[in-house]
Amino acid sequence: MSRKPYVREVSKTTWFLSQPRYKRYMAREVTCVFILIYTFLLICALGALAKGPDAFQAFLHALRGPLGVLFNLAALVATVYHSMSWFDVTPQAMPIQRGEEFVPGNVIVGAHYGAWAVVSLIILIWGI
Amino acid sequence: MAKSNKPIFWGLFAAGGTVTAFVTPVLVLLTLFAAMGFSPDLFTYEALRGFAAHWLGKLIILGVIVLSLWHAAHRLRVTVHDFGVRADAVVAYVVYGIAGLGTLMTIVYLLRI
Amino acid sequence: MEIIKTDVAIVGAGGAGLRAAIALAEADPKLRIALISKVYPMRSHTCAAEGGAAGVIKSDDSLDLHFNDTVGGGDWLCDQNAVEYFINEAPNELMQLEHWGCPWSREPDGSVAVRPFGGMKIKRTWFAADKSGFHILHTLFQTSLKYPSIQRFDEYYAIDLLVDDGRCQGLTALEIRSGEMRQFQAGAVIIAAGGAGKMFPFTTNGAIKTGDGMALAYRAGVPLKDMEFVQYHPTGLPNNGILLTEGCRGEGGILVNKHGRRYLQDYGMGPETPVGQPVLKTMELGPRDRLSQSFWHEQRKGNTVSTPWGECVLLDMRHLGEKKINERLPLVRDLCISYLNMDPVKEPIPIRPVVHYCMGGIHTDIKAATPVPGLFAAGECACVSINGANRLGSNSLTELLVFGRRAALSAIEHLQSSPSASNDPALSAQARASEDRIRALFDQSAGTETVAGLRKEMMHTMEENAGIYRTGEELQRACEKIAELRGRYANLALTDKSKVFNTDLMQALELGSMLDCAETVAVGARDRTESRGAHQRLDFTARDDQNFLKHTLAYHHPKEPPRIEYLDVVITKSQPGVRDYSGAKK
Amino acid sequence: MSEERQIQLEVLRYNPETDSQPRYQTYTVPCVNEWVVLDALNYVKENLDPTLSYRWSCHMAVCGSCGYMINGEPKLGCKAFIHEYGDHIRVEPLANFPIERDLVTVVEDFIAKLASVKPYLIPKEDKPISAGEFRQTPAELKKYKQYTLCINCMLCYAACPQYGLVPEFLGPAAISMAHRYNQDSRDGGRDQRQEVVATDEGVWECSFVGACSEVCPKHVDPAGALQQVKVASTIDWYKEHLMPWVKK
Repeated sequence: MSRKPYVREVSKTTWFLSQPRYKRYMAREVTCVFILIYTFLLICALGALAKGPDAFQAFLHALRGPLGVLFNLAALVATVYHSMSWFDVTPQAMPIQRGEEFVPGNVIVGAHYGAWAVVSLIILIWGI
Repeated sequence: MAKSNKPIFWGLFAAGGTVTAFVTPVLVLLTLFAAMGFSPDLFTYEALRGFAAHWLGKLIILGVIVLSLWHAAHRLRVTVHDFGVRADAVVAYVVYGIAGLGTLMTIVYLLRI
Repeated sequence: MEIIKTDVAIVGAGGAGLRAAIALAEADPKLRIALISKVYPMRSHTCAAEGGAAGVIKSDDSLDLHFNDTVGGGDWLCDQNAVEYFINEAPNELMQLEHWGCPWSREPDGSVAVRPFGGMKIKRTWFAADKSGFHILHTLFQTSLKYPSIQRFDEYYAIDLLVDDGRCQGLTALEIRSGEMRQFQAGAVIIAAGGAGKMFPFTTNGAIKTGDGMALAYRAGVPLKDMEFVQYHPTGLPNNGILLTEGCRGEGGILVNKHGRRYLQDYGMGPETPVGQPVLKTMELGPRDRLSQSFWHEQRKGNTVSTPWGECVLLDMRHLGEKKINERLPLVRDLCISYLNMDPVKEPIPIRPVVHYCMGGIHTDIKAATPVPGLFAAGECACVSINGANRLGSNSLTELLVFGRRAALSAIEHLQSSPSASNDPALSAQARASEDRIRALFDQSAGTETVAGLRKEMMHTMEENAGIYRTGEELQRACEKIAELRGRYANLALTDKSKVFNTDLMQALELGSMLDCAETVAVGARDRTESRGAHQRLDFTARDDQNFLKHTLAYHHPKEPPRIEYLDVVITKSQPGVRDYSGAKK
Repeated sequence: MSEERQIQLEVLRYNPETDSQPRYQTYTVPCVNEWVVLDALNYVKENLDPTLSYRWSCHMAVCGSCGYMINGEPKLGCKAFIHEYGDHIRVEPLANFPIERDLVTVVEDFIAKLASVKPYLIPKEDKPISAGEFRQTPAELKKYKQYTLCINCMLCYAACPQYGLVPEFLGPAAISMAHRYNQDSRDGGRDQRQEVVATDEGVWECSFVGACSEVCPKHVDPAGALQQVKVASTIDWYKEHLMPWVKK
C-alpha cells in the first residue's frame, strides 16, 4: 500500500495560541471565571444581609481595599467583554425574519446595546 | 448515538448568559464603587434588606444569581476542556456541584430574609 | 488487479451521472451501481452553470414553442425526434428536482418562477438565483445519498472501456489516491463525464473538463458526433474567462461598444429595444452564436474597448439597480467585484466571448445508447443530438436530467435483454493491457516532451485556428498541428514518479483525451465547408443544407487522423428555415 | 492593474512514498498582481515543478476543491488574491485533515459526516410529480436559502478548533446542511436528523468559537446555524421532559 496519510497533531493545551481568533475566544470563555467568583461574592453579600446589619458592615469592610478594587476592576473588564461578545452574536443565534427579509444584524445588535444601556442606567441611578 | 442531555445545562447557560450580559457589568461597577469606599445608597443595609424582603425582590435576586451561576458553571466546563483537561464527567460534577451549592445557599439566605 | 463487479457503472458524477444513478436506484433497489468520478461529485462542473434550466411550465408557453426555439436555435442540425422527447420530459424532470428540494426561485404566490433567456420566445427558464447549476448538482448529490445501492468511487480516473463479445462490459479505472488500477465488470456502462472546453485556453470550463469521457468512448470505437460545433458564450470576464450568465441579459443588461452603441442592432438582431425592457429573441436575447459573432465583427471594425486583458465590449447592468442585481444576480456581482474589482451596480463590465460548451460528443441515439451495445452516454459528453449547431442557453441543465435518466432506463433495458455471462479471462486480459498502457506512460523516462508544453501548443493551435470564425487554411493547419502533437505525445516524460495522487500522470492522461477531442474538432470543422450555428467559415459563409444537413461522425484511429462519415439529421416537422432574431419582423 | 512582482511561494510538501513527514519547499514565482494564489500554484506546476499535487477546478469559488491554509488561514486558492499578501506566501493543506500528499487532504471523514445528517428533502407529505410543485413563498425560500450556499469546501472544518481536538465532532458544514433542510417549508425530516445532530458528538460539541463563519467563503454562517440548532434542541428537550403533554 503506497498510501500513508500524515496526521498533524493538534496540541490539546496550547492550540488556542495559534490564531488570534482562538485567543479572543478563550478570553471570552475565561470571563466565566470572573462571573462565577463575582456571583459568589453576591451570595456572600446576601448571606451577610440575612445575618444582620453588623455582618453586612463587616462584608462591606472586607470588600474595601486594593484587593477588592483590583478584583472588581478585572471583573468589570471581563463582564463587559462578556456582554459585548454575547450581544454581538445574537443575530446569528436568533435571527428575526420580518416578511421576506431578515432584520439586519446590526439592528438586532444595536437594540441589545440600547437595552443594555437602559438597564445599566436604571440600576446605576437606583443604586447610587 | 443517543441524544445529548446537554440541553438542560445549555438552556440555563444561555438564559444566564443573557441575564449576566445585561446586569452584571453594572453590578460590578457598583461593587467597585463600594470597594473604593464610596457608599452608594443601595449598599445601606436597610435598602437592600427591604428589597430582598419583598417577594419580587427575592425572585429577581434568585434569578440573577442562579442563572449567573449556571451560566458560568457550564462555560467553565467547556473552558476546562479547552485548556486540555480531558475528564469531562468529573469536571461536570465539580462545576455543576459548585453551581448547585451556590443555588442552595442563595435559597437558604433568601428564606432567612 | 482488484475486480469490482457491478450492474451498472457510471463514469462521471456531475448532473447527468448523478441523475442516472438515482434513476437506477429508484427503478430497482437491488441493482448495484458504481458511480465513478475523477472528482468528488460536488466538484463536477455542473456547479458552475448559472442561469437556469428550460422547461415548459407556464400557461402562456407550449411544447411547440420550446421545440421551435431549440431547433431553430440549433440551426436545424438537431435531431427533431430527440428534441421532442427532450421537451416533453423537461417539465417533469425540473419538477422532480423541486420535489427533491432544489431551491428554485419563486413567484410571490409560491409557484416556481421563470426568467427569459437568449433565443427563447417565451420565458421558460427555471432558475435558482444565478447559481442554478450549483443547486441542481448539490440537490442531486445530496439526494443520491439516500440510496445505499449507489456505491461511489470518488477520485477514480476511468482509463479504458472493456468491450468483449461486441458489448461494453466494464472499464478500468485508476484509484488516484493509491495509484492502483481497478477493473470494473458491469452489465452496462454510462458515460456522463462532461465536455472538453479545456482544449481552448480561454474558457468558462473548469480544469477538470478535459473530454475524458468522450475520448474513452472514442478510443473504444464509438464515433464522436458534430465536434466542430463549439459554443462561445458571449459574456465572459476578460481576464480569466469566468462566466457571467445569460441571465444578466435576461434580466435586462445591455451590450454596448466603445461608442456606447448597442451594436447588436447592426447584426440582424434589431431594432433596438428600450433599455431595461428586454424583448425575447431580440437584441441581447439573441442566441449565443450570433452574439459572439457580432463581437468578432465589432473587434474587426475597431469598435471594441481596449483593456489590459484584450479587446472587450461592455455589459451594462447599472439600470437594473442594486436591489434587483442582489436578488437575481448575486453571484455575478460577487464575481465582478472579486475578480475584476468592478461593481456592475456602478459601472459597465468589460466582457468578451469565451469557449463554453461542446455541442458535439459521443454519438448516441434518442435513447442515449451508443452504437456499442451496453454503452450509454448523457450530458455534455454526449451528442443526442438536441443542441444541433448551437445550444440554447438553459437547455443543457435540462438535458443532463432528461438524458441522464434516459440513459439509466436504457441501461436497465439492456441488462434485461442481454446475456449476463461475461468472459472473465477476456476482460481481465483487456484490463491488464490497459494497466500496461498506463504503466508504460508512467515509466517512460527517455521522453523529451512535457505535459505543460504540449498542452500549451494544443490550446494555442485551437484558439488561433478553430475559434469563432474559421477558414479552410487555418483549419488545415490545426489538423496538421494536432496530428503532430498526438505523435509527440508518445514521447512524453513524466516527472512525478509517485503512485499517490499523481496529478502529473492525471494531466498527462487528460492531455491525451483533449488531443483526441481536438483532432475531431479540427478535422470535422475543416471538412464542413459551410457556416452553420457556432461553426462559421469565412471561406464558406452560407449554410449548405444540400450537402451538410448532416451530422459529422469522427471515428478514432490510433495513429491516423479520424475517419469522417456523415449521418442525416432527423427532421420530423420543422423544415430548415431562416433563423430570425429581429424583433421587427413577425 | 497588471504589474508583475515576484513572490516567494512556500508550499508544504509531503510525498508518502519518500517522506516521513512534511517539509516546506519555496518557489520563486513571477506574479501578475490580479492573480490568485491558485494561479501561482498553477505557474509552479506548469513551469517549475510538475510533481506538486493539489486539487482545483472551477477557478470561480463554486466547486469547493481548492481549500488550502494560506498564511495560516483557511482560504480558497481561487479567492485568495496575491495583492492582499506580501512577497512571501505560505500554502499548506487544510488543517485538521490528514495529508494524502502535498496540498491534497483526506476528506472521507467530512463526506461521511455530511451523508450522516440525511441532507436531502424528506417531504412532509407525499405528492406525485404530476401534482405540480410544493408551493413555497419567497419568504419561506429565504428562510433557509443562505444554508444552501455551502460548497463543501471544508474551510470551516479547518478553522474549527473543536473538530481538530475532537475528530468525532459532526462539524459546522454537516450540521448547517441539516439545518438547511430542517428550515425548508417542504421538509418533515427534522426528527430523523435530530437523532444524529442533537448528540454529544453533534451540535453539542460546538462551543461557538465562530471561526467557521469567519472563514466561510460563501457567507453561509454555519456558526449561526449551529446556535439555532442548539436553541431548537433545547426547546425540544424542555418540552419533552418538563411538558410531556405538549406535542411537538
